[in-house]
Amino acid sequence: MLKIENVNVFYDGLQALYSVSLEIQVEEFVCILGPNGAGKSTLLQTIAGMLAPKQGSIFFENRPIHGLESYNIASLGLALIPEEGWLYGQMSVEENLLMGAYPKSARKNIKRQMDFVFDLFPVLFDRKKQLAETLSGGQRQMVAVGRGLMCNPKMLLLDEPSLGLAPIVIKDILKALVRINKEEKTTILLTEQNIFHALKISQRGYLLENGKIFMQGASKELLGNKHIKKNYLGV
Amino acid sequence: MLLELIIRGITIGLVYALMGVGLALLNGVMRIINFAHGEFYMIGGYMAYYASTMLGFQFYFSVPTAMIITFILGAVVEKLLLSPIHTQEMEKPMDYALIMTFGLLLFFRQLAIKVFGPFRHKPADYITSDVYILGVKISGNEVLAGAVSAILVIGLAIFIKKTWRGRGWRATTQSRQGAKINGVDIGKESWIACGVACALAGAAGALVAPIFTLSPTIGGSPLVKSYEVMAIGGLGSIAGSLVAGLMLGITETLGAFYISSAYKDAIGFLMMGFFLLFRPQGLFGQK
Amino acid sequence: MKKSVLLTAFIFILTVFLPPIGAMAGDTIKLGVVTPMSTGDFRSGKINVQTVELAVEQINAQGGVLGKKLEVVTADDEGKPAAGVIALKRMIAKEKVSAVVGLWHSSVAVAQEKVATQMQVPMMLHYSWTDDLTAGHSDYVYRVGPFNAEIAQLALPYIDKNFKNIAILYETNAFGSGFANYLEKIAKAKGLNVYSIGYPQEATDLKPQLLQLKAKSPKPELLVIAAVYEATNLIPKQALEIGLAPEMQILCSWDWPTYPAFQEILGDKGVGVTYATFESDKLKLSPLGEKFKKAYKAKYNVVPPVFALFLYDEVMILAETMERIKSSDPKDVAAGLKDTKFEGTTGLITFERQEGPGPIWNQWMGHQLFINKLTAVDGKGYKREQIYP
Amino acid sequence: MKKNEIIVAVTIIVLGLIAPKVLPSVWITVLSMAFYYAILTIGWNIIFGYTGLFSYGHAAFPAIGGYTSALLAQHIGLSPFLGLLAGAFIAGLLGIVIGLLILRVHGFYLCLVTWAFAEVVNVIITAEHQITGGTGGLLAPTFFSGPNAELFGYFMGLGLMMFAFLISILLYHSRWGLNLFAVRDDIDAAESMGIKTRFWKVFGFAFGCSLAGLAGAYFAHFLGLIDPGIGGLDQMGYVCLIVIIGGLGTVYGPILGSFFVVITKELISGYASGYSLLIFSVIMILAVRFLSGGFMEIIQVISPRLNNRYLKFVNK
Repeated sequence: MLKIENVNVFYDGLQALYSVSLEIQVEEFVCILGPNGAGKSTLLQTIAGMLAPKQGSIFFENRPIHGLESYNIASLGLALIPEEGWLYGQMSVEENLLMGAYPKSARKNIKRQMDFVFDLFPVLFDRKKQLAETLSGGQRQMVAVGRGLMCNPKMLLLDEPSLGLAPIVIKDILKALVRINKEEKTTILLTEQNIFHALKISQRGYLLENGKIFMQGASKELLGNKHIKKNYLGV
Repeated sequence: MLLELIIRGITIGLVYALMGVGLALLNGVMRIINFAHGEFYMIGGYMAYYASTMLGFQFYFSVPTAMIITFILGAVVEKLLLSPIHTQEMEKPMDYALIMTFGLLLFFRQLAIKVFGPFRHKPADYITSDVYILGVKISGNEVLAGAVSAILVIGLAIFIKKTWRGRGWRATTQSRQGAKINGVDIGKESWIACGVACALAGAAGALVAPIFTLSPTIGGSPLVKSYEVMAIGGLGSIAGSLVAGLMLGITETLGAFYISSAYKDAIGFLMMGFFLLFRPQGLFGQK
Repeated sequence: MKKSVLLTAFIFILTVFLPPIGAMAGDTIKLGVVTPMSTGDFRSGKINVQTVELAVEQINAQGGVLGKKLEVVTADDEGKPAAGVIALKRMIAKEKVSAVVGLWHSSVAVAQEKVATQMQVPMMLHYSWTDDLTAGHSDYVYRVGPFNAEIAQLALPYIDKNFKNIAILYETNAFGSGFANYLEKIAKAKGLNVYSIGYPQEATDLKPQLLQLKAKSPKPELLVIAAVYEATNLIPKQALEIGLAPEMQILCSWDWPTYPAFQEILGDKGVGVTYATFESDKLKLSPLGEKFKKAYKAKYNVVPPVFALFLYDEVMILAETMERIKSSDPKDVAAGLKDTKFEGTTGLITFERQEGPGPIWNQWMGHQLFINKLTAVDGKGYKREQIYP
Repeated sequence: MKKNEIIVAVTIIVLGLIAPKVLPSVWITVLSMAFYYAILTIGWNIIFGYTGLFSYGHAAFPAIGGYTSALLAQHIGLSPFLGLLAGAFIAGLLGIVIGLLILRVHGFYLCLVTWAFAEVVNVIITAEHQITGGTGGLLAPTFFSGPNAELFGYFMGLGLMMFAFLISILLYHSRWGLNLFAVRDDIDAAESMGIKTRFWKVFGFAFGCSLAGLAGAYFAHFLGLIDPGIGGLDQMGYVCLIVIIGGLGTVYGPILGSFFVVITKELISGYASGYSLLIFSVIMILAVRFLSGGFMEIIQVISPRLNNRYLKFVNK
């Protein structure tokens, strides 16, 4: 579904990714692990067209998408849910969700997608007229995820959805991700610092360190890996 | 007298608001300051003048003609001169836009002197009869200008609120990156928004042309007023611009009458300075 | 290092030492016209340039002056004092003119007067009214046109006869303030009730001031407008719009209602406006004046306003003076002008000098003031009628 | 101070001294105007180029300086030479007040506040016409009198420009200058390094303003007149144009730009009078669109090799 080959990315003149390659199959749930500053956000933003790779190529459904503008990529069905949310603070929850269906191809299924989002996060239904900036951190994250779902994406790119949230909210959101993957058949690429949770719900994982892919494998294997245990799980 | 002053303040305030919303829109979508905004007002006025004298159009044709021409001009200016702000990584986009649009201001003004000639012109009155509002005699032109301005401002507000494109513009204002990943083509929306903003300025110029008459340098005052409206109403807020325009129009008319006519223009500036320093989000704007 | 210095020096020399263009000395006598051409009252500036060009054309057709051709050089003072000073300095230094005419705005001319006196080049004023211009008693300043105090005196009997409460709306510059202050003083001495309001000359929205007048009680019956800049045509228009006129009569301080722009902006509402002028259908022009009027009409297809007559006189006086003293040196010309006795377009022109403080110094005093009224409009222009004297 | 800068300063002084002997007299006025613009834009360069504050009200400060000096001369008979100091002082004082006010605003809020200030100054000058002479302007005594008054005024301007130039160079290389650059480039980093950013912002702003006040006082006493046109928006346009063409934030920029603009204006006035502002606005648009580096970039476009030498010469 998504194939990345030898991508080099520079950020503010500094190299952030060193010939990163990875491949994700249809309906997979893959996570990218790594410490702060490893280049996880950079990788996702590069896929979504927010940053341009200096070298290398990115294919989505066998179609080269490197060099495309982000608005083109969005209409292909590849939705990024960014770390900071990038919500529209002065717009209501409902309008924020509607913006997720902005690409012309997505405008047909608004009703169905909206119902699905409210089913996934019932709390948003109660607050749909409220301005986004008045929501709590967890609710904002839900709006961000919901907005990403509104265009009925083929693939979701999630950038640290659990960052700074209370454990109980994290659980809700991760549960929702599993449901999206299972029920909607949406491929998911997730980056996480919270490695234990991420490996629990995903099928495969990549470990990114200092802008390079350090290791990869099935989630269960990685969970048992010595390097990961020692450096990230603190065991 | 007070009633007359307030009614006059409202009519002029609506035109101020029309100038201000264009700027608010531009600032919202493109994140730039446009110093040439008043020049589109001037060009709009001249276009209406030529449409009415050379083609014999009535106002309901000549004003839209002016709007279409200023729309095209604004879009072209955005495409040729302002788009590098989005397409190239620019270190100081604001400074670039300030100096660029200032150059445009000088350019349009000087060009207008050469093309339109320096003499004052006036299109034929749009409405020749006078109108009595609560016993106050107001010329038909002024009533028309106020009413059409109000319609355009409210129309823009509805457009921004209800349509996909308008929602996309608002989204761009509030989070550029969010809008990008949601599929808003900011490059394209920028020139459309710039064109619309310029068309609104052009409409204002066309509407007041028979009232204030035309000369190549008339762009200065509405430019100033539109910035005052935008600063008072809050950057990027349409409702704020409407209220601020009315507020400015009424305060100015009253201040000029009761305090000092020589300091009329200072009133708006002092209001703007006060808001910028002590309430930078304006009346309704976000921080 | 050496090369770097050379580079800097090169750039500097390249820009600084290029010869100025257009400063070629020729076998002509130069006459400078410094007048507003781009901003300020450029409408009148254009008429000034046209008038001087026509006069010089006529002089050259009859063999020029002292066997040489006269040449007109123009400069734009932008209606701004500082720009006017620079323009005049440049003109005198660069073109070596024998005299300067065409000066227009009083506030600009006041500053220019200092320059002309210092650089010892005669300047002649054809329609700059402020008293200060000749009150400095400079030997280089001559005025064929009238001055504020004179005009106010001449107009007062008309105002006194017909009105009790008058309003003066004036530009706060040398011309406007000077005229308004003097008129206010002498009108109050006659027992008239005077409201006067000043406004900055660039203003184009005069409704605040007019609304203030509207609220006055007793209501003013006459509005005197002392203006030269943009607001000239706008004040009558706006006075009509807020319902102040036509109940209140409008008296424009000089001839601008005869300009085409006045008609474009006011249309048939301009009927009834009055203006003070030195020209009237009943005024008998001299043969020279008739000749000029005809030639101007033929060349530019409009009737010249009265100040064009005065300006035409000035050029003729300069040519006559140069012939009389057999010199075109500016200093000699300035001295020679003193003895002028010239049968001009509207009368015999001589320059009077009154010792002691006052504006009468190198000043022609033979003006006759009329008040005209616009009575009807046809396709081409207004019909006018002399209502005073 | 670098060796090259001394060489340039000496070159300008020498050329400035011989120019009146070689050039037709009309150039005295023209070059004096270039001196005025150079002092004015050196001030703006310190505010915007060094400190990074986009002041859109810079043209108000020569008006303040000029009117201060002219009014003092008129009422208490202050000599024009002391008037220069008074003008610079009052403009600097107002610069401090405005500098303190604008500490709370950034970006184009800053631009709008300073613009509003400039317009209010203009309104006051035109409204209080009994004191200031309104739009008709105010006559001021010239520095010198007699037939050579203008020539001496020219040398005065040359001296003042060199003074402003040297100050801007000294500031550029000093610890103070580094503080200003730190405020411009990264205010948070500067703050964390212990630089009192609030102080340096106000300092940079007021410093530039007082230079503008000096320029205004020079203008008033050179021409013998000051009018509100000096504080107009088109003057602000010239300030921007000069610094953009000369190169922003460089020590040579304002001087190069001033000479280029004023001299070009004079040269084209011969056969294209009335078009100069139109031509300049086109230059300005093109320069901003294509040449953000001003003169240096033009040189680079013409010849990359020359550019290296020029850069070497200018910077090191």
